[in-house]
Amino acid sequence: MTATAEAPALIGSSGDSLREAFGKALAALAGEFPKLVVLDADIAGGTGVHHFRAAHPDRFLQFGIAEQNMMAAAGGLAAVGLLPVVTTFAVFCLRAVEQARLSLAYTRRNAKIVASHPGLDVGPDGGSAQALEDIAAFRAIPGMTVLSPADPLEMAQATRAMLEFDGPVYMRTGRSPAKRLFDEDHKFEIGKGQIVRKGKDVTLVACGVEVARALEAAEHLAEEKIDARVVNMATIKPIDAGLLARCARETGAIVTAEDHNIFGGLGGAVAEALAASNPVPIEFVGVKDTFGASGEPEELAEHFGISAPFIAEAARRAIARKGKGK
Amino acid sequence: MTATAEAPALIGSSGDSLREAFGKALAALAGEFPKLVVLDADIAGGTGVHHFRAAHPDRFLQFGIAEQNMMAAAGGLAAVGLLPVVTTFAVFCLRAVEQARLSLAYTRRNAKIVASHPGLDVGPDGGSAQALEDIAAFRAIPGMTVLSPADPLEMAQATRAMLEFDGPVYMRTGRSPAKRLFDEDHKFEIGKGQIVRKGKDVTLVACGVEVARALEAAEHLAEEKIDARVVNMATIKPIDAGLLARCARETGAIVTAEDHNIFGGLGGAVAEALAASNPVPIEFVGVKDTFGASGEPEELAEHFGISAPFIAEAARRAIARKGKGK
Amino acid sequence: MGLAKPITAKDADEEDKATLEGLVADVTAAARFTRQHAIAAIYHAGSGHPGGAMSSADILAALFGAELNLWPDIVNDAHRDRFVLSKGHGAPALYAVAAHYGFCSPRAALALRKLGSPYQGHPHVLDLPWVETSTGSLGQGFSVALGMAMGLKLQKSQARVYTLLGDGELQEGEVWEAAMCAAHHNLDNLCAIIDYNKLQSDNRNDAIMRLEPLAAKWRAFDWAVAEVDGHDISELLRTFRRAAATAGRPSVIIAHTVKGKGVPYMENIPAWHGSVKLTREQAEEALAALGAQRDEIREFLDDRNG
Amino acid sequence: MGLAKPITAKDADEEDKATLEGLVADVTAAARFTRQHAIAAIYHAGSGHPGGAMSSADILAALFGAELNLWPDIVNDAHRDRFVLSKGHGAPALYAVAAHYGFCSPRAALALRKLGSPYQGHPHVLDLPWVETSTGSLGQGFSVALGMAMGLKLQKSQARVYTLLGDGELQEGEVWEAAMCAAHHNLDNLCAIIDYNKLQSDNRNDAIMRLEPLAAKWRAFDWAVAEVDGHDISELLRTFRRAAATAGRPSVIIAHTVKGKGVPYMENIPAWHGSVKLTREQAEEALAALGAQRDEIREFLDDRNG
Ligand SMILES: Cc1ncc(C[n+]2csc(CCOP(=O)(O)OP(=O)(O)O)c2C)c(N)n1
Ligand SMILES: Cc1ncc(C[n+]2csc(CCOP(=O)(O)OP(=O)(O)O)c2C)c(N)n1
Ligand SMILES: [Mg+2]
Ligand SMILES: [Mg+2]
Repeated sequence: MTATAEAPALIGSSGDSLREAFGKALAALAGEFPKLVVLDADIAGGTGVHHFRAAHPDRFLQFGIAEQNMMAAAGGLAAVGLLPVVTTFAVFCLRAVEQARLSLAYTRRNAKIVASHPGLDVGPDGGSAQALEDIAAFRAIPGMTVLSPADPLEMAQATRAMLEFDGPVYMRTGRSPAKRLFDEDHKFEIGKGQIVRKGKDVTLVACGVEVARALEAAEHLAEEKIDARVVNMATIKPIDAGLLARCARETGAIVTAEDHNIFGGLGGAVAEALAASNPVPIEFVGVKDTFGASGEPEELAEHFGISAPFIAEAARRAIARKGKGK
Repeated sequence: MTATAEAPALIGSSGDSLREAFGKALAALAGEFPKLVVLDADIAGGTGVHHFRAAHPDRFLQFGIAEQNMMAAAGGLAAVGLLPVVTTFAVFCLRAVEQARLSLAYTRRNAKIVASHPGLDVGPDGGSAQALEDIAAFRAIPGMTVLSPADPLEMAQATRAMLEFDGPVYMRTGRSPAKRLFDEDHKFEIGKGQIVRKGKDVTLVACGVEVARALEAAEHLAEEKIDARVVNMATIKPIDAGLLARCARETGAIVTAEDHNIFGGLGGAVAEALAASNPVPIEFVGVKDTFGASGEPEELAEHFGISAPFIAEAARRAIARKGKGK
Repeated sequence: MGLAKPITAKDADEEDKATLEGLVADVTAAARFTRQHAIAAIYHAGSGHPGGAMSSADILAALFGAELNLWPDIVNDAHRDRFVLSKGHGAPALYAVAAHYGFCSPRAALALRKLGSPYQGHPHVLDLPWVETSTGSLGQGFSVALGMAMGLKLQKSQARVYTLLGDGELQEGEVWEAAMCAAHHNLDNLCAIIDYNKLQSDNRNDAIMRLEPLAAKWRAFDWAVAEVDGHDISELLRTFRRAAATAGRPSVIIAHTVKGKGVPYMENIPAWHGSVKLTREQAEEALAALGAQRDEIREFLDDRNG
Repeated sequence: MGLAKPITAKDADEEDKATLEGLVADVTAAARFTRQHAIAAIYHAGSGHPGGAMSSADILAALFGAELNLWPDIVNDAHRDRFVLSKGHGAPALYAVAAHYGFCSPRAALALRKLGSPYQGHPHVLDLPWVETSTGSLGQGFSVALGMAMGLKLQKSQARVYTLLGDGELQEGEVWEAAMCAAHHNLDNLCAIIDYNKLQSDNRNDAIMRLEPLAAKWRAFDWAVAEVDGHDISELLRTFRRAAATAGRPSVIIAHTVKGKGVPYMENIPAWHGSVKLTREQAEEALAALGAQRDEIREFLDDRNG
């Protein structure tokens, strides 16, 4: 037998990636949401919506490699009563920011944007493909809800919640295999952060793939008798300001962790929320205003300083600054 | 004589608007920067670059109403050694975020983006035209410098500084007549904030058209014996973290003011910088995650809560929170 | 759905010639009102885009007066025809034609571009029930219209979607994305009209970014193409009907127009694109040229905002 | 500038037939190496886009081997010809052809997609001196190439700009913005080549978003159009020369190709677009089909990364 007979192996689309979890959840929810239609720009296999297409070809809308038109057309689909879910890579969502702004947000359409391949998690495709700006760009759009769930189970829940929610939503999935963090009694709710590990010395606030790394960092810190709380901030906008205020009061120091530029993303949202309530020292873990590069996600996390040891180190710095006004 | 003979009056392009100051400065600098070329997408009269075109038609490049191509083409012009300045309205820069990201920033091109018509300052064109997201979106792009000068004189200086600077820059101008704030010995420098009014009770950090309003607010506050410092933060990225830390230490409370969404813009940059050094209470003045509307800029500033009285009120709130951890 | 309009061009082929003539007269009057009202609104606003409002008035009047299955009491009907003003800066003409056909009060619609008024500088769907989507950023309205057409087909609606684009707008790549997509999906319920006034914001299309051969572009993107005189109402009406009868492909109507049409001092002058401030004298001269009587002019222009 | 290349297709018309035949043989060998090297690099990387690398190998070899005034010692010369791989996911083929022509070490260029290696998944200008701009987001490279052509003209350079686009890439509106702009500005120093392999990421163009009539589209956008067999080297070389001689208009060469060309099990199969992981067996079979000898195959595939 020759190699010919073998199908090529798709990379990274293991059953455990956030995008796969999203794609499968979407397909499963089609019956419950009869108005749901899914928009693709020629990367269904990449975003996970090939599962939806297989199940509901008639509700799968192909726009070709044309993200601007796809984004604005979603506004038209919503206008006539459908429930459109726009899917592409996070970096190509940046190509249609103004379309999302005007034709989805300004018009307050019930339309969803789901972006796979965010951040360094993209891996070998390299820096050009690794969106480190999308949370900032979409968070700044008035009325846009921004989500970044952390594990496959939560992703499935968030997919449902997003469809139940009335209004424009931007949700990040992820390319690489994602750790299972939560069990069946986990309950995702838009607008709510969750304490996924108790602790009193510092709070690690993370989203997406960084939640697993924050939990890992907390383990390291525990060995040093540092008791780190971990918050899964799966909704970045509206941010759970109440929970943040409580964590600031109770732990006195915060670390944010995200697979995104340190400017304008989760860290920015947390800093804004706390400055307006309980200013405490915050340390930001994220990509430090540089672009990414090719490599494996874990290597890149290490190289660009967003892996668990960096979160732990940031926690030590934040704790050291406590009560010093510095 | 009939009305026929009269030329139509262009609205808002008084000699005192930031866009006019920019356009005139650019034309004046053409001799000194022989590689300078100016890119337009059919709104030269709106952005102020008609002045440059009149003086240097051969270095004025028309791209038609096609902002994506214009933005990326600037990368090509820079690649062959020219110094391109891309001009359009701020809201249409949002249409080319990904082009600015890849073809200008990732490639580290010496190219400039100058955006007129930002924020509520746009006035009667209405909400669709009023960009409240641009600072956030461009600030998140790695390596992108972000400027928002405050008065015509500073705009002229910033135009020169931007051309002298090596690397991608995003600069906001403004549509409406702008107050003269500074005299000839004012000196703009990229990366430096400036204390434009002394004070010790609170620091009002503003950019663009909000600097005039912050100064006005400081006057109001002075009547109540509140001594407000005003910082003109004309460089939003890289933010002058040193000055912010000093102001936080010296005045203990901060108010940010910007003609932009409260999320991700100047307020976000200041909150991030201070959380990482001297956490103090910050109050944010900006558009509260809604879109704008048609109206005159001053009316809109009042309506959406970014006029001087709102800055003054925010200052009172910030002061009240001082030292209370709240 | 019970969508039945007293007399529309849709029936005109079967109706006698007199009916068609009556319809043309009716639409002509609507177009005249549209131009007058738009000028008055821009005068009161102190800014706005008159040139492209004048060039599109006949097209808008023909659409609202005879082609669209859309009238004030069915603006929420799922099966109404949709109209999207993709060249959103033409808002004053849209508001005016809507006022003429009873979608809103002509008097209210003079409060253009004022804070608190729903008549924003560019149409906003959340402000006015008969505005189908918000526009102002060129290119997007066309994509939104495409999405509507696609969605209506999916839902097996007979409703049609019409959208008006500027010629300068065709320089936006998004337009060609949408053009390719509409043809690929055989959206024969979508009809685009180009207000081909040969001018854009700053100058002639030819000087800014040439569009010709324009019909060839649309043909190569696989659309059914018609070229008409955009100021000839009966030709417009006939062409809309032909477009509606075209199966399997979207239709584009390239309507040759004159920017500033009807206001002699504006005609073909790029500077009247916008955002211009009209003096009282200019507004009066424009209204007079547009056939308004003395008292009508006063009625239009006398201060109504305080 | 002293840009003189030993033998190029540019001279071929004046040279005797034997020289041209020699050139074709040379380029054919380069294309073979390009395919082999790209396969090996994708094998080592564990991911990458083989289909579009195979389809474009002959075009790239013809450009680098005979058409471009660009060779390793002049990569910083202001008047060199520029090449932009707008379909940036074709990077492995670009790296391979560059390695063949001495721009970099063939061995180093096998370190595709590895952290610390300049051979990123998509070409990056800051990593490699002979990469003219960073690509990967479809449509942008074409605009950047246009900017280069415009800037070179402004500076009175004779240099030409070449860019290779995918067919699926033509669905991006930015491509049509750039097409309109290049024609408007009469950029006859710009030559676009379409790797018309009829497939894109997910399926055939026809199934995703049909492009036909493709030549008519480019003609309507006022480009000089040629259609060629993208695997016929001498036809490619002749067509490049004709394009270079076209005055007043940019040229587009629609090169009909086969996605996966040369690797039988990949040919015309969408799933081999990317990002695929090649097994050792698949890589060996591909290399053998591409004419590599046993020892060459081992040389290419044996582990070199630790
Ligand atoms: C995306 C975008 N870019 C720029 C503008 C600014 N603008 C408003 S109108 C206009 C000219 C439009 O010309 P055309 O489409 O021919 O309209 P018309 O002549 O019918 O008024 C421009 C450039 C815009 N509204 N949208
Ligand atoms: C703007 C943008 N959208 C989507 C993608 C994802 N993508 C990478 S390759 C590809 C298919 C490209 O097809 P084609 O241009 O025909 O390339 P080829 O067949 O030559 O490989 C897609 C959709 C991208 N790189 N850029
Ligand atoms: Mg026009
Ligand atoms: Mg292809």
